Amino acid sequence: MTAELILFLIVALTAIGAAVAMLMSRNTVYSALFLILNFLAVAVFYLILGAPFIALAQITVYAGAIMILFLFVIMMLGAERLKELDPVKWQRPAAIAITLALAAEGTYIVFSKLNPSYVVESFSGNLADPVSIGTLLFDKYALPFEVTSLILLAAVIGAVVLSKAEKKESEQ
Amino acid sequence: MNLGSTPLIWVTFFPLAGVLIILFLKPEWKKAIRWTALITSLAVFGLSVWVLALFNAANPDAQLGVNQAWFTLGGNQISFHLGVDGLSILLLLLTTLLSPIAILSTWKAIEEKVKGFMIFFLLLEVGLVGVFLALDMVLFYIFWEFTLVPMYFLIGLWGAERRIYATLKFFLYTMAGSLLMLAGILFVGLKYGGFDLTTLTSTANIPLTVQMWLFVAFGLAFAIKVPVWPLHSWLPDAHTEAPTAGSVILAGVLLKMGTYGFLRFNLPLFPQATIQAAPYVAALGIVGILYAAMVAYRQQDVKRLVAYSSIAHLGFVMLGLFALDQLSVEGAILQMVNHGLSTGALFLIIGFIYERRHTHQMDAFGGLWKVMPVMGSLALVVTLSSAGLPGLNGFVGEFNILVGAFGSKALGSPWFAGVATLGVILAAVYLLHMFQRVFLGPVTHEENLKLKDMSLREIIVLVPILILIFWIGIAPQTFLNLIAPAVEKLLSVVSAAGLALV
Amino acid sequence: MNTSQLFALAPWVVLIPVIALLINLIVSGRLGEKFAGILASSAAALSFVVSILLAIALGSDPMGSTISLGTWINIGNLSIDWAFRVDTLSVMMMLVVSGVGTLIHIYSIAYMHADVRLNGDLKRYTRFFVFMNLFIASMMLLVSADNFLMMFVGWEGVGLCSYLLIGFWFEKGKDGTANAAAGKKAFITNRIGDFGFLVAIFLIYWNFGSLQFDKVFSMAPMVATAMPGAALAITLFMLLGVTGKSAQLPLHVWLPDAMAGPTPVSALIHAATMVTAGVYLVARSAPIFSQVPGGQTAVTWVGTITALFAATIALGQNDIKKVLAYSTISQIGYMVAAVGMGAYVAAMFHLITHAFFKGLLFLAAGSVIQAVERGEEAAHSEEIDPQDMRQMGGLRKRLPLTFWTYLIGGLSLAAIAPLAGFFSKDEIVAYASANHAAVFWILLIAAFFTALYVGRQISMVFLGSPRSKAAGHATESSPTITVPLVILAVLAAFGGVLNLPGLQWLETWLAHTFGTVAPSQFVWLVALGSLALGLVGLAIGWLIYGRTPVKVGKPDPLKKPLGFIFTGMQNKWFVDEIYNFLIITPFNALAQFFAGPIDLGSIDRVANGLASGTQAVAGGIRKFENGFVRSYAFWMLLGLAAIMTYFILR
Amino acid sequence: MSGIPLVYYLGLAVILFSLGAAGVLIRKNALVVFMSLELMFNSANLLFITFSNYYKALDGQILVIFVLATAAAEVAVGLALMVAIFRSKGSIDLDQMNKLKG
Repeated sequence: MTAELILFLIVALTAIGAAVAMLMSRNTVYSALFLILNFLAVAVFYLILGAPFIALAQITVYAGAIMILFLFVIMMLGAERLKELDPVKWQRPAAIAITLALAAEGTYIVFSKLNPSYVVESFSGNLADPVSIGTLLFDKYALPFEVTSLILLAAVIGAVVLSKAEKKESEQ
Repeated sequence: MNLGSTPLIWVTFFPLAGVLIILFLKPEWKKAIRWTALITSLAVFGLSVWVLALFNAANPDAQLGVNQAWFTLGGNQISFHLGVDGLSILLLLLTTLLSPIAILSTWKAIEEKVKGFMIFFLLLEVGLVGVFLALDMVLFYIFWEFTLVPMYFLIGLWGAERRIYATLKFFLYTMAGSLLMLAGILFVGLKYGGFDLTTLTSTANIPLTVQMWLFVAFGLAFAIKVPVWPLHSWLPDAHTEAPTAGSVILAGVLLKMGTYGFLRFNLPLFPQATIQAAPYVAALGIVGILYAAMVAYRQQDVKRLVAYSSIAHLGFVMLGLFALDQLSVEGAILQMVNHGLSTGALFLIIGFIYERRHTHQMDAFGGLWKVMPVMGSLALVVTLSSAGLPGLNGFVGEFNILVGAFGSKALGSPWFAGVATLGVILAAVYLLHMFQRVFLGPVTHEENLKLKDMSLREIIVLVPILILIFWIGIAPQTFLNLIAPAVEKLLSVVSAAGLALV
Repeated sequence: MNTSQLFALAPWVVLIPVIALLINLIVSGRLGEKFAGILASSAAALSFVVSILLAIALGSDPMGSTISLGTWINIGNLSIDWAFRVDTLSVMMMLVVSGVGTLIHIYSIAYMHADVRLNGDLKRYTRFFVFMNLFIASMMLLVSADNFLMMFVGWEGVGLCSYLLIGFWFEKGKDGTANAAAGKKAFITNRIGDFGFLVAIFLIYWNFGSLQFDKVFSMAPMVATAMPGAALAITLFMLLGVTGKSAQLPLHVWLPDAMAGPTPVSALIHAATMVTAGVYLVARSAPIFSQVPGGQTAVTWVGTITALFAATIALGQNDIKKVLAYSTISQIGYMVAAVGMGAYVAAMFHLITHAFFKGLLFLAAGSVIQAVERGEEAAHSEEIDPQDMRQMGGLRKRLPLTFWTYLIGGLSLAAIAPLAGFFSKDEIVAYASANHAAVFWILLIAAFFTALYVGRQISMVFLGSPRSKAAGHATESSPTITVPLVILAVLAAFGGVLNLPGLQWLETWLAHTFGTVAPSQFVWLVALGSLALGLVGLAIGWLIYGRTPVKVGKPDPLKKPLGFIFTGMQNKWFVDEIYNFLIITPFNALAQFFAGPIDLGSIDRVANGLASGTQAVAGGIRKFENGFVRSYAFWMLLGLAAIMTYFILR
Repeated sequence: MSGIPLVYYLGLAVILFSLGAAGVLIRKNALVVFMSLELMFNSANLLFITFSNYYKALDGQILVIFVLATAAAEVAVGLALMVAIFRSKGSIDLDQMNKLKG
């Protein structure tokens, strides 16, 4: 077993463990924190896979900005503990069954159909320096980029409108 | 494209100009909205008269064509193809004539949501005109379905108490039929060389069994629209619940889409199947004539009575079309127009009475001729025209249908026409019954004593129809000349196919 | 003017009344009653003048002419013109229609003046004359048509006028609806006849290839030999038309009810002109009928039986107009029988004299009715039925002029020499005696009944003493009413001259249309016999009804000796009831069955059933749409899992 | 370095995705469901990066940037909705948001 593989397993188990813990914890704040842990673990993978820019983006945007937003909302709404009673009785067992099945099928497909001898290099140098990413983004992907910016704009306006409309109603 | 040379585009889409103007008017400006709609529809009528002036009656083919490639489907060109020929010119004129009349009739009747009403009405006119002018099957289908939407709202928003039920029934019935037609259109178009009707009629050579299936697919869509017995049960409800203007257009024009469809698709495209099916379709028509007449006789609601009378009248049209005789087919086309005029006028009169009394029940009337002499007299003329009195329009159509069907080779027996002629007696029975219950006898209700006679606007609404009622009755040749060459050509196609069959 | 110019006037016989009625419609009584009445009457009179001019032209050119105004319908082989036929037959009919019509128009000016006041709607005065002019126009169209379809226009047109005029007082009558119902009954019964005519027209078109008279008639012998079945069918369907329009068995039921119309209407439409259209149709189609013996026999027997049948009913009636109505049916039966036997001239002769004397009788009856109404008003008596003969009596002294004219009309009807009716009826009976023994005897019996009911009516109305206050106070009518009576009385008295045995003017006149027919004979034995029979009938009528006046509530004196036969006569042999039972009730039930269980119960339910079926299925599927987002997600993932399973198992 | 077999990464992504899906299906708390969605995004991103490395192509990384941006947008709107719903209903229980059912 190489050190590389050990590193992989440690990080992978961290990611999975964090995900499971996020699922299980009753407290929403804990869930959020576990998710951050998961994101960090995944960011490590990005580094391993030679995508330092994305890894840092992941940490700043996801683990940083987005999750902070989550925590804000959680604080704002009060970390609510909901009764975990399903209105549709078979929902929980059926859900567990279907996810297990999905996971099983997914891994089965992955391991049976793909040649295990394909490998990905770790720390393969500067595949993705910010310059080349930027060049590609503003050249080949200029149009999707603009579209995404529009989506973001719409989201901003949407968020503003959603919270503002509520105010108006309460004022009346 | 030189717009001056494309009158058909103008006549089809001009109502949209009115829609555009009305969109920018405030809903409270009812007067402006009404006038805009009226002037638009009058302009469309003027444009259709322009079409008539350019129309060459001696030419049996589609004229004034507009043919613009649109998109392809499975390698087959679908085009924006409009044209007018002898089969459609009268229906075009009928549509554009009845639209301003119907709009003028709503002056007092529609007070709520006038803006929406007028927009839907003008959109409806676009659809109707398009149906009669389209020469591409896909384009036809688009216009055909397009008429459903405004009509759905006209009944559903401005109708009487059970309007939702009626409008849904109307929508679903017609939709069910037209889906079959869509399947048929795609099948014909993809398998037998394109969607253009003018080229299809000359090139399509469809085997008999396939023809039969396609005949049924198209026929069901049209039969529901006509409606042919026993697919009629949406009609009385739709008529009863629709607002007056809606009933006028529904009876006057929408039903003709069905008979026109038979004429435009089933006869020329599936001639052999037509010949085989003719006796059965004609028999259904005759059942419709007699059955609807008897049912009409037992109605308590005037509008329902007239609705059933429509079924009977269109039974005559179906008989005429499928007798496949020059006389009967021309009579049938003329009868489509006649029915539009007479029944349209009947609905207008019923609407005028409804505005005064707010009921359609015949029990609530009686003796109205004494109170409203002018309305009584006009109603009498219209009733008699519907009953087929010689000298008025209904007779010319009915006579030609019956005399043609009597000796028709396609039907092969005079019994068809003989039995159908009984419908003439029954028409008198239910129409006079109606006239008596509404206009004759003593005035039995206090509130009827104070009813006002027709206003000038109401008379203006009816006068064009009355003029045509007499005109067609006394000098129908003006109109018959327009349709004769096209019918001759159509029947030669059918009879040629009939020869191949033997 | 030369003859062809005169012939070209023919369309004006129709156009003049149409123009007049349009003027009356437009000014719609704003110019007062006088204007409307005089305008309408002068239109009828002008039509009469044009007819006379046409007759004069025919005098010099008896072959006549055809004047076409233009095409009506022209499709394929079918070509129909608005064409007017001027020949001796049509002009004779024009003369009768417009002549009698003019007199009745004049009479109506005064009669309707009183009528609209009595019925309380002055505005309807103009409407009456509009309808009357429309009638004249339609009737003229009928008789002047040059093809069957145009004739059919007039044929239905007169039916329409009849409908409108019967229901003229549409809010009156029993329950307020009786008059309107009577009009509807007339129109629908007529339509049944029209159905026959229409089918006959179809048959003619497909067997002769044309509807134009000359073409059809020239081919008649050929078609009759080639296709006897079709020819027979044509005649029988025409006969159906005749029975409808001319109120023959079995479609006679509408005419008695038609008496609900104002009396001038009864006189003009339901006695003198419209109802004889059927006779005219057969006479006009003589070239076809003469080729089809079967059809002729049918026509003859329908006429003969109707003549007797209606005469018996007339005897049992108490309503002065109903008696005349059944008498009309009976007399038209004579004419129909005559045309059936081929005695066209005799039929036309009787048609003319009948127009005179029956028009006269109706007008005089109208005069009586209004006189009684005036008496009722003057005596302030209780409401009585002014048409009930049991309430009359003794009017001879109070209404001398009416009485004498009525007497002349009555005697002419009873065929008493030397009045017009005697000659015309004798010609029919004489022809029957030579050709159809059975028909002859039945017509003779009918003639006896005719005399009997005439005697009964005159006795009940005019003889004896008044049986009600109203009758006692009745007063004679104004000259506008009596002058037409006198003119018609003169015609009814001396109309026989037209075809007086030995002179035979009418016969030579009509020979140009009918060709040479067997000359009518004057058989002394038959003439004297039927005259004697008529006198005996009158005498018996007077003996029974003149001496013992019938009063309301007391049974008729004939009731005792005749028993149930008289009950049958009184109740019109229950024909209406039988029709009600056999046709109308089943029709209503069937219609109700269609409207209820079939249409709403089955057809509509099938459609709605499809809809609710769809709804039920949708309701099942709807369970999946439980509103819980996570359930939806579950189904999505299940789909994903299914797709992956498919890829694994593939 | 010899590298790690591709299938390991893919298997990890599948497991993370399944866990996210399970979260969506099981949890009622709308916020946690949201987070589970993010987890699923994450697993997809991991795949992008893996293949980007495997094929030595930068496009995968670009796509991750787009996903990041879109996710940010989604979170912004989603959380705003959450707040709005909480204001009107007083709860973020997904099972109470069932008013739109047919």
